[in-house]
Amino acid sequence: MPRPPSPSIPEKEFLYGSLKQSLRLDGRNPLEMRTPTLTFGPDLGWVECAMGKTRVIAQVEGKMVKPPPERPLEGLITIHSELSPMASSEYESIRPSEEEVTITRMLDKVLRRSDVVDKESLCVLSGQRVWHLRLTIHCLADAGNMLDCACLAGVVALKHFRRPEVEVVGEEHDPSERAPLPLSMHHTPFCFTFAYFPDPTILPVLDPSHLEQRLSAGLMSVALNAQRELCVVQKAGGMPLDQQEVLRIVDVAVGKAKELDKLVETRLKEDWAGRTVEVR
Amino acid sequence: MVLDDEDFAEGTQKLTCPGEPITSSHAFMRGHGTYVDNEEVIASVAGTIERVNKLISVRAIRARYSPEVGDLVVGRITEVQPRRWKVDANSRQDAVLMLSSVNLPGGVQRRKLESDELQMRTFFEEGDLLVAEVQAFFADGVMSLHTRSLRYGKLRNGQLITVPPALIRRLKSHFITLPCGVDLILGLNGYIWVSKHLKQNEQEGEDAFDAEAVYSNRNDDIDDATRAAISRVSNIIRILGAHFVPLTDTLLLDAYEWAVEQEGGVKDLLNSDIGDALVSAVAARS
Amino acid sequence: MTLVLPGEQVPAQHVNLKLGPGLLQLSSANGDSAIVATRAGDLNHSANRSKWWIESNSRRYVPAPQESVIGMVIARSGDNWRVDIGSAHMATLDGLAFEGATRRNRPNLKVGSLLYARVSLAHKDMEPELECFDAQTHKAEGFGELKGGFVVHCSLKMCRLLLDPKFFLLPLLGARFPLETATGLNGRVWINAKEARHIIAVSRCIEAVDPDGGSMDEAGIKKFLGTLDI
Amino acid sequence: MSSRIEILNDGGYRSDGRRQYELRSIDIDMSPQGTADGCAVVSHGLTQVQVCVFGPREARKRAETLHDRAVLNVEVGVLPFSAGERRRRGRADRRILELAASIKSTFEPVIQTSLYPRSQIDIFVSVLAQDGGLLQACINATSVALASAGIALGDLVCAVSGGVHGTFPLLDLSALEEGDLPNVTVAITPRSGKVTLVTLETRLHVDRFGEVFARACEAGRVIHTEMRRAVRARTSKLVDAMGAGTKGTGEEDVERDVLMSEINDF
Repeated sequence: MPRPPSPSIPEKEFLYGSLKQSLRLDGRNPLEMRTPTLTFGPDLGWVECAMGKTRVIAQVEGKMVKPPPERPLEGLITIHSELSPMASSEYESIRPSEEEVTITRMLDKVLRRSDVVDKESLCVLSGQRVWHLRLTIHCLADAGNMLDCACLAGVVALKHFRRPEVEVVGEEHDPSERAPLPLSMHHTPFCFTFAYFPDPTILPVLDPSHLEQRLSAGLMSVALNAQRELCVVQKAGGMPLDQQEVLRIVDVAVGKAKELDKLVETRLKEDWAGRTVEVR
Repeated sequence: MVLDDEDFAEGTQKLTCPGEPITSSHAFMRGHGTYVDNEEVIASVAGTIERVNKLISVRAIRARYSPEVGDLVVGRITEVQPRRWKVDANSRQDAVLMLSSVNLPGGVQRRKLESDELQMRTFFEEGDLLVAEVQAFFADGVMSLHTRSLRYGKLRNGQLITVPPALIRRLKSHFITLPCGVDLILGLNGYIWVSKHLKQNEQEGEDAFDAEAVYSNRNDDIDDATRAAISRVSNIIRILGAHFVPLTDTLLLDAYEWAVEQEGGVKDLLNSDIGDALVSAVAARS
Repeated sequence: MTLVLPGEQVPAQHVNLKLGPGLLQLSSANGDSAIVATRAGDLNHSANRSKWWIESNSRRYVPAPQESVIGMVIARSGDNWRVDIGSAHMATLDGLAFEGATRRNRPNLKVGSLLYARVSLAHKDMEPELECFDAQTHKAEGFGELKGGFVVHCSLKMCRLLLDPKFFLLPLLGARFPLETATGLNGRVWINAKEARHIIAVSRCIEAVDPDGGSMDEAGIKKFLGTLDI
Repeated sequence: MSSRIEILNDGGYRSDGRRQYELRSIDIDMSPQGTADGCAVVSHGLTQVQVCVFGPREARKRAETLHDRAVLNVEVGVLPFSAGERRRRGRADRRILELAASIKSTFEPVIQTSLYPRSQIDIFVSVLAQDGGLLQACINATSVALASAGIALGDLVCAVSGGVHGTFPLLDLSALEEGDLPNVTVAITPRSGKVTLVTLETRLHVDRFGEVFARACEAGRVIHTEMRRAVRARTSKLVDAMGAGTKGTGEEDVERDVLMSEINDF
């Protein structure tokens, strides 16, 4: 199957023309992101995140395993991301495309390598039993900016997840009568992607739509938490930017992270309030 | 950097490097190897600055061959396509040799038939080497070759040496015969064909041209002395190429004489000290 | 109007029966034939019950002869253009199928140009072919390159609605500001207006009204237009 | 990870004796390798990367050619014995693919690809030895190799890595420091001073980031001086070699001039 053709000349010219007047095709301001919709599933740790027509499902599950001998005190986290041709015909099932590699690597950096979850708290019995968390991120539809949506889904799923509290009795472990525990998390990173365009007079836009992404001259992603700590900054090539511009984008992301953090916390609280967790 | 006329005084060559501003774009025009940004002419390749009146260009010291109409090139067939061959000629894109631009058996002026299209591989097939002239350019910049001369066509009885294209200057003739019984074809694309000498009448063919010989895939008998001479010339070219010395007929002759004087074996030439000695010797001789 | 599902038998009988999209005649060994639906949708027939078709909505365009479409030039191959019309295969457009085109004087289309064209040949075993003029009169009839403006992608049903002169959307928008549109039956609508914000407004309205998206009604659109800056 | 080695001691020296902003020694070798059109071996201290550039040449896959510019193809290979621990990385390793993708998108806007329509430029990167600063070495080596292949570039691209120890920014990290510190790699185009690449992979406070980022941008200019010197030295060596060869063949030149003027007369 051939890759979908690149946008036509009138589409390209119109997009650049309207961005010059700070107009976006979906009526947003340049630095406004689509408000994410979070839907929680019946199970803890199941989240669907939608930003416009971009949709991602994230799910966390945990099981007990024996830790590898070199790290007897730490739990394990693995991320499985599925980016199939289902999300967009730009993704091929056989060979991972460059976008796919970027997205999976970024998910790994934002959600795993930035120490989101306290791995030591996942240890049940040193050298014998630790929790192995498996985060599956399934991209359903790509209408632009899949990365931010996937990161948000992943981090919210981790926050939503509760692991059973277990007691170790001799060799055996069994779920005790206590309520499941939330994961102990160091911080909550959010990812923000900015697209910039060949014409330097066009200011970068936050959360690019599919067309904007296709016509952009490069992307810059900033992942950070509400405590002003950067986790990942990624601008791999693309059009050169001024130094001040880079720092300005980071500043914008700082503000956005605070807003997004509030939104996520409210949604999680609402969901938790409406949920009765069975205690066996 | 601001250029003055003195900067282009005789004998000095100004070097530049990608991204270096050369001069103002108001006073000068940009040529190859430069671009204009922020009212400045800026070099985009590493090489020497050249100026013709108000035109500033940078000649890259090492680059792929950029063809011009009338250039003689040596190339290798990479693909047989409908009514055309694709030829690798060390350029940005493969060259095209149209079936209508080659001489076919049975008279030079013969019309091309459908049967010719079907047996294109009997003339040239993938991997064959040929010498041709750049005829024209297509709209997309691909060069089109022709072999409509008795001197052009398929190559045999020798070997191919590759040097940077910048080392081949435009000469009066690119077909050189060395007295040691070796023919040289200096393709302007940096491909050099070193082969056994063919006598004049053989080369020109009898009045009608002999298709058997022109499209033959078999080498003639080559005696050991000629083989040694071919190898020696090839090694000399390799050394000169590695030392980035431009090739001319006189230079090659000098070098060959020097190599014979040394009385070493053919392969000894490839020792680096002998190679260095050769280069300094030819430089001194001329 | 009845809703049918794929595989359902349709009571279509007429001496001069004509089947439209979504219907298929199956004949069995004993000579009987049955008309079966191949798509889900509303079953329609003409007043004299001779023509039957199913109205449904989809996004993938299947070319049919004489339909106007909006295509994008993908490549040039010899004298022809290869044009993407959103169907399974690329369409071919003869370089001479334009008003006033001759061997010497061909339209100057670039890769990426948009075209308003008509499907001149659509056969399941062949690549579709397009033309940019009326083959009899050799007049452009409004076909040709579309310059400027913007293209909205919508569902096929939305395109058919937009082509219905009684449909509310375009007159409603046209009353607010002057605009120009070309609707292709392949789910693409080209719009042009003087100002970028007007084009954006039209594009957002089409998305909002699309039965495959917001399916907003006239009252909703009026309210929506009020919130837009036009 | 706890380290017994002090990253920055009280005297202001790093574990390998460098100062805070001191870069490791840079070595750029542009001598030709095999049949490549352009070649460079760049070392930053003990990190060594070789890059070979082929092209612009006929595209291998016709379906992927672009009608208006050249296609870039970057392949990265890491030698199994390049790091302390022998480890074989397959070509499909995500880290390697990401590295290749970063190199490709860094050079795509810098190479004037529109000059070479329908062609392909192949960049083969092999990592010979790693001691930190892998991305920076790959980018610098590619930059020089492209220049030596005579491919038109808007500018050279210069990359430097940096890190933060406590509140002190450090530049050009070695593998030891990279393991312990949040690190940033920045690539700039020195003429415009603009940034083409920034990556940060570990947690770092926003305020600290700004400082190390600015330092790294400055250091990029230092790298640029070195790169320019190497490219110029190579160019002048080749120009001299060509001059030496033509000295004796003055006759040829004269004849050629006559020929040229004849042509001009037409």
